[in-house]
Amino acid sequence: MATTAINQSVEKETYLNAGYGLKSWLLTKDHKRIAILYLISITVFFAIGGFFAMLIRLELLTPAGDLVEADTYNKLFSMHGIIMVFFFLIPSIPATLGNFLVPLMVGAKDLAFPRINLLSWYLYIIGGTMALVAMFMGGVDTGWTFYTPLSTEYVNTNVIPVALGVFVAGFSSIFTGLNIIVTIHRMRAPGMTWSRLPLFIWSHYAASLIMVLGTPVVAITLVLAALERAFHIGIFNPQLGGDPVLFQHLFWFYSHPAVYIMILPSMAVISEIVPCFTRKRIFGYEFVALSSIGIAVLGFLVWAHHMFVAGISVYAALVFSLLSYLVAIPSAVKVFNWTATMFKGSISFETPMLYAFGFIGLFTIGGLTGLFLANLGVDIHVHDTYFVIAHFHYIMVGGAIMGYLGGLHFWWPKMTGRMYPEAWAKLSALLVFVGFNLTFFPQFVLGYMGMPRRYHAYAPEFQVLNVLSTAGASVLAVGYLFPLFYFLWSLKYGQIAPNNPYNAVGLEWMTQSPPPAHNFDKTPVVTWEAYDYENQPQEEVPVV
Amino acid sequence: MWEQLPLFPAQASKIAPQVDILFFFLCAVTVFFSLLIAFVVVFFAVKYRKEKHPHAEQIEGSVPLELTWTLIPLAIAMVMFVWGASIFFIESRPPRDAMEIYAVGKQWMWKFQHVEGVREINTLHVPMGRDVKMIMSSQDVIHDFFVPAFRVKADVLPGRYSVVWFHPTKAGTYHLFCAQYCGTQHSGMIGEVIVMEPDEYEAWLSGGGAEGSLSGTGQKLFQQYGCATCHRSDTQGRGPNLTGVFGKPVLLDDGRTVVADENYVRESILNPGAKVVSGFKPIMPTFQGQLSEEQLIALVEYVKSLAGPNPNSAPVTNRPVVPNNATQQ
Amino acid sequence: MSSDQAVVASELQHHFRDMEQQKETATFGMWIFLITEIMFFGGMFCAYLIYRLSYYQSWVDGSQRMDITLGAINTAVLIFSSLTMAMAVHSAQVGKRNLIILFLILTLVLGCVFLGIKAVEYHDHWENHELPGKYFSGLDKNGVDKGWHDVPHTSLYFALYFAMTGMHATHMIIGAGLLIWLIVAAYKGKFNENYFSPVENVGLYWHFVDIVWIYLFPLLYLISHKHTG
Amino acid sequence: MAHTEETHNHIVSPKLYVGIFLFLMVMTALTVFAATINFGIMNPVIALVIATAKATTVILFFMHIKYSTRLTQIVILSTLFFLFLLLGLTLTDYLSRAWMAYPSR
Ligand code: HEA
Ligand code: HEA
Ligand code: HEC
Ligand code: CUA
Ligand SMILES: [Cu+2]
Repeated sequence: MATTAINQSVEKETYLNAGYGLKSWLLTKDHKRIAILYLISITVFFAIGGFFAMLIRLELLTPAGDLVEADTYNKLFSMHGIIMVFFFLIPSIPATLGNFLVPLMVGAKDLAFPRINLLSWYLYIIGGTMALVAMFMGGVDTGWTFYTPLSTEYVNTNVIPVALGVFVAGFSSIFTGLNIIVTIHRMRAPGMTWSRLPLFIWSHYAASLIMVLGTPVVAITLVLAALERAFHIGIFNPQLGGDPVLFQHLFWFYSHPAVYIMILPSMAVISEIVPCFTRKRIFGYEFVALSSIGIAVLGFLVWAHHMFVAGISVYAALVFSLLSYLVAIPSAVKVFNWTATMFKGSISFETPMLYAFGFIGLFTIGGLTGLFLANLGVDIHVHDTYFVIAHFHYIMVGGAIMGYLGGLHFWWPKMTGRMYPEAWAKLSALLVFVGFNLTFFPQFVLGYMGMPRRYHAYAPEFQVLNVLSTAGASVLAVGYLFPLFYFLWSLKYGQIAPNNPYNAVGLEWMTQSPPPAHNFDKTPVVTWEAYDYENQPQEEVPVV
Repeated sequence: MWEQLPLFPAQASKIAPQVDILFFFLCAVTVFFSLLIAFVVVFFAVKYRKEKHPHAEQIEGSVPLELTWTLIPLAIAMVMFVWGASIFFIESRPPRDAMEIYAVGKQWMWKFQHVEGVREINTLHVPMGRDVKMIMSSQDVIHDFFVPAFRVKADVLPGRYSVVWFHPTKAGTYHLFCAQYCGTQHSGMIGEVIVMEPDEYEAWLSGGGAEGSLSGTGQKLFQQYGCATCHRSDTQGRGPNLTGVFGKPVLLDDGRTVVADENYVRESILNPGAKVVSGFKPIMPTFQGQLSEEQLIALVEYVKSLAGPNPNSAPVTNRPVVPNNATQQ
Repeated sequence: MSSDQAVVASELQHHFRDMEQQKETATFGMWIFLITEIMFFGGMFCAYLIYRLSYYQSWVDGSQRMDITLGAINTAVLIFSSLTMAMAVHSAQVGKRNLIILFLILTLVLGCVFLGIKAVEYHDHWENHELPGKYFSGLDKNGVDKGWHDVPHTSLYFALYFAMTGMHATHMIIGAGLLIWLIVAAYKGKFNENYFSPVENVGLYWHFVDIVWIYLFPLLYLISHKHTG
Repeated sequence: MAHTEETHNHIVSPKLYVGIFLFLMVMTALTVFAATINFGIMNPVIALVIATAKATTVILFFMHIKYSTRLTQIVILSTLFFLFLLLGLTLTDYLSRAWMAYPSR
């Protein structure tokens, strides 16, 4: 790898030095700068959400509810869930890496609607600020699911501002999805056919479909709930004739597909990292590509598996259970294809690849435990216990965040022009993996034993496992703090990154690091297939 | 072994071992696939590491392989589904002769009402070896009746009855949890289920300070609230004679037919205009807001008792019939 | 392609190859946005469907309080405004600036007429306590009992009536704002036969709002009006 | 069929627009008229068929879908598919709740 920038002029023009001052950032229409804005704001939200998580874990160290009041605890997990889902994980990859890379990967100068892209960041900030202000002015204690009639008639916390914050952030998500879809359809470089698109693009396309089709439904649902709370219009209140279960249907119509908004972009990252560090074309390109679309479409058919004990009909439960099993199949296809890609590869173990290994393993466990929950017989027992908590943290923390971190490391040189310190990165990847398993594996056991979730105090026999979990969370927190520090450090002291440090293929690697404001000096013309590692020179490709 | 090492919940109902076997099967599949993938990944990672294998061989993919790893998981998944569904079917259909106990959830306590008249709070006594059916409703928000040792759980909703049933097989004291988040003291909405030998249970019932049977209480309310002025035990009343109504189909004035289950009786009292019996005028006043959940239960039980000696042929389903008869429209 | 570029280079944003691509992209983006709008209203249509099937009697009672005449007039007004909107786009396509402005103003006026009539209807329901949830009452403004069968669920009908028509009216108001913006832009001569995407896209939006009403009208006013028994 | 990008700027004649407008007005009158007659179970069906006819015309002509790309057409159809998923699958719950009124054991 090149270690100096001697061959590049010091004055090299990049999107980073295309303008200076706060205004040049806050009013930018450059997708790369907006990605950086998102990256910073998302990190802030992750830290706040993680802070709440640590308080949750500390409270659960002892069976008695002694650290914080019951109300405080309820606010902690509600705000943890709301922040992590709506303000961290949903925008995490699509709005940072996706924003940065989609135009580069398809060979465009920008996303289709740069102004809407900036608007989406502002909406995110407005929604996030609303939620945060509401949280610090008394918080909200409905759980991230806002179930009625609790949220509309019974709690006396800031439900309306938080719901509206989520509503506004929802539009930010809609606009991101819209932009990505339109860009993929309309802005591809000459020669970039659908079958030549990187799988990153396919997965983002699928996730964007969900954002565009699902988010509006949760938006209107939250509006109705807010109206109900403000004016008691009775749509979901049984005392006024409404049906609280209808709220759950409408909520999960979005929120189940939303879990695929969170995982598909992560799968997108893995599908780039694995071929690069095995030096191989991905195994079964078409199958991986189509499985993304399959997940997105089938994902809309299974929402009521969150409601098996909520009072839905027996027949509906059967239908939704069956469909939930079907949605697992495309995920299986992906896992097997990534594994098969390694066959006869030439494998190296840089940090992104370590995260990819972590993703594959933990996503598999998380996904397979999803099958327990999709199972009617077992879900009756484990519904709303820590088994569910463990399931989704395996996917969302073990899977999605591993993918996010892997992607950040992988494209960090491209985004900032600096290398991260490899040794530190490997150490923190290890810490995250160990800490993660220690935190969440005991929760599977707790769940099957019957410890209900959202419990401020619990029965004494659950303590040992809870202590393990809290210990793990501390390790995990350290593991997450490392990247924060060494990424910041690398901005100043990291090695200057070459244009293509990993000898990866893909248009984003063919422009300089960091890319110039217009991405490519000349519109690229694509004449090769995706993941063409066979014809990839082992040395750095010349700058376009 | 499980007693010393609290890593597994007690098995105290007929369904529990069945759920556990299914659970172990799922665990086996999970362990198998996780290890398979972990093993293959590690194996490739070692065997094809860059130092050993500097030049990757390009392989496009293979349709037979793709089919294999689509169809095998699909087949396994279908086994899981059918197995789970069969257990769910048992769990969803309470046996006809199950004994009935009413439960009311409210923020943040459980109130139980035995048909014989005994009332309990946060503690539930049940006999071993009998089918027990809980008929539950909530006074405020959604709660959830969860007994891990029985492997059963059901949401308790405001505005309607939901049902869960179990068959205790082992005497002892077990946790009762509220599993649906319901506000501040959600984690305090816990209690105990005490499973007793049948004769002990009988002794407990008779010593339990019952103020007359539940249907007896209901009969008093029926007089007190003036129901009896319209509903008489002959055909002269302004309202239908309620004898023998429960559990039977009722013809409504818009031509639909509904079965008179607990939810129907409840709705008839609280919102009489929603389903008007054929041949009658919608003159019955609503009792919404005048009756507590407990009083409602008593009235429902009384109407049930009018249906004859075996009111337990109750046609309530696990997933209750909401005020909804779209199918009949 | 490149001839366009010379004519209207100022309207071509830097990241597009040519006007053709820019226009295609804008229209496609608008359609994707309309998808989200369909799903947005879809949530309420779902609630409507479920409750209508569950509480049919209340839907009969509720819809009999609707003024079909006003509803029909409003439908006509909105369809007419769709025509004028389509004509505005047509005028843009053929580059007739004055006609664009004329038709846009007509559309705006018709939109306001619609909102006005809607306000009259709202006022009437308000006076008669035909309101959602706890504001609902079975008595009309003279205190006469309307003989409703199932009061709690009839209030549900009005909850959905106000939610759906209210959300529709909100979209109309946004649409009116967009029209004003277009009128100003057209007045400044921003649009010509090569560049009229904004007119076209606001047009799409306006027609979409019209389509929502095309469904709301029968669902809320008509289909339960004659009790089917 | 005209589905290529060149024909995107298809200009519809004002005459056609007026024709469409008249058709829509007639349909409106028809549906109001139909509402005065009791067709029983067919009431909603008739009203919705008419509404769909109107909506389709608006989409095809006022919104130029007849002249736009195949892609846009697919987008609209698939959205309707997802809308029906929302309505249909929610219905499976509510419609089948009454089915198991009698336990079989
Ligand atoms: C990114 C997030 C994410 C993802 C991707 C998933 C994926 C899946 N989830 Fe999960 N889930 C959540 C996040 C997620 N979930 C959250 C947040 C909740 C709780 C919400 C709340 O209540 O607060 C939840 C809750 C939840 C429930 C409700 C539990 C309850 O409340 O009782 C169910 C029930 O069916 C479920 C099922 C599934 C299934 C079947 C998948 C599948 O997509 C998984 C598919 C993957 C695999 C199967 C692994 C790979 C396959 C193989 C290695 C091959 C072997 C395969 C076979 C033999 C079939 N999930
Ligand atoms: C993306 C989603 C996401 C993520 C990442 C996490 C991360 C974590 N979660 Fe959470 N969790 C949810 C989504 C998520 N969770 C949801 C949806 C719920 C359900 C809520 C509900 O019931 O309504 C939930 C609930 C939940 C519970 C159950 C609470 C209950 O039911 O009573 C618990 C308990 O252990 C828990 C723990 C943790 C822990 C230890 C982490 C750890 O992984 C967190 C580790 C991270 C950190 C410690 C931050 C590190 C710090 C930095 C990177 C920067 C620091 C910066 C500065 C100091 C400036 N979570
Ligand atoms: C003013 C007279 C009146 C009073 C008081 C009255 N009812 Fe009724 N009730 C009726 C009429 C009339 C009907 C049949 C029409 C209908 O379904 O609304 C009826 C129907 C019922 C039904 C359904 C019967 C069936 O055959 O399906 C039940 C159950 C019932 N009432 C219970 C009660 C109870 C319990 C009370 C007291 C708390 C009560 N009623 C008080 C007049 C009355
Ligand atoms: Cu009651 Cu939780
Ligand atoms: Cu789900």
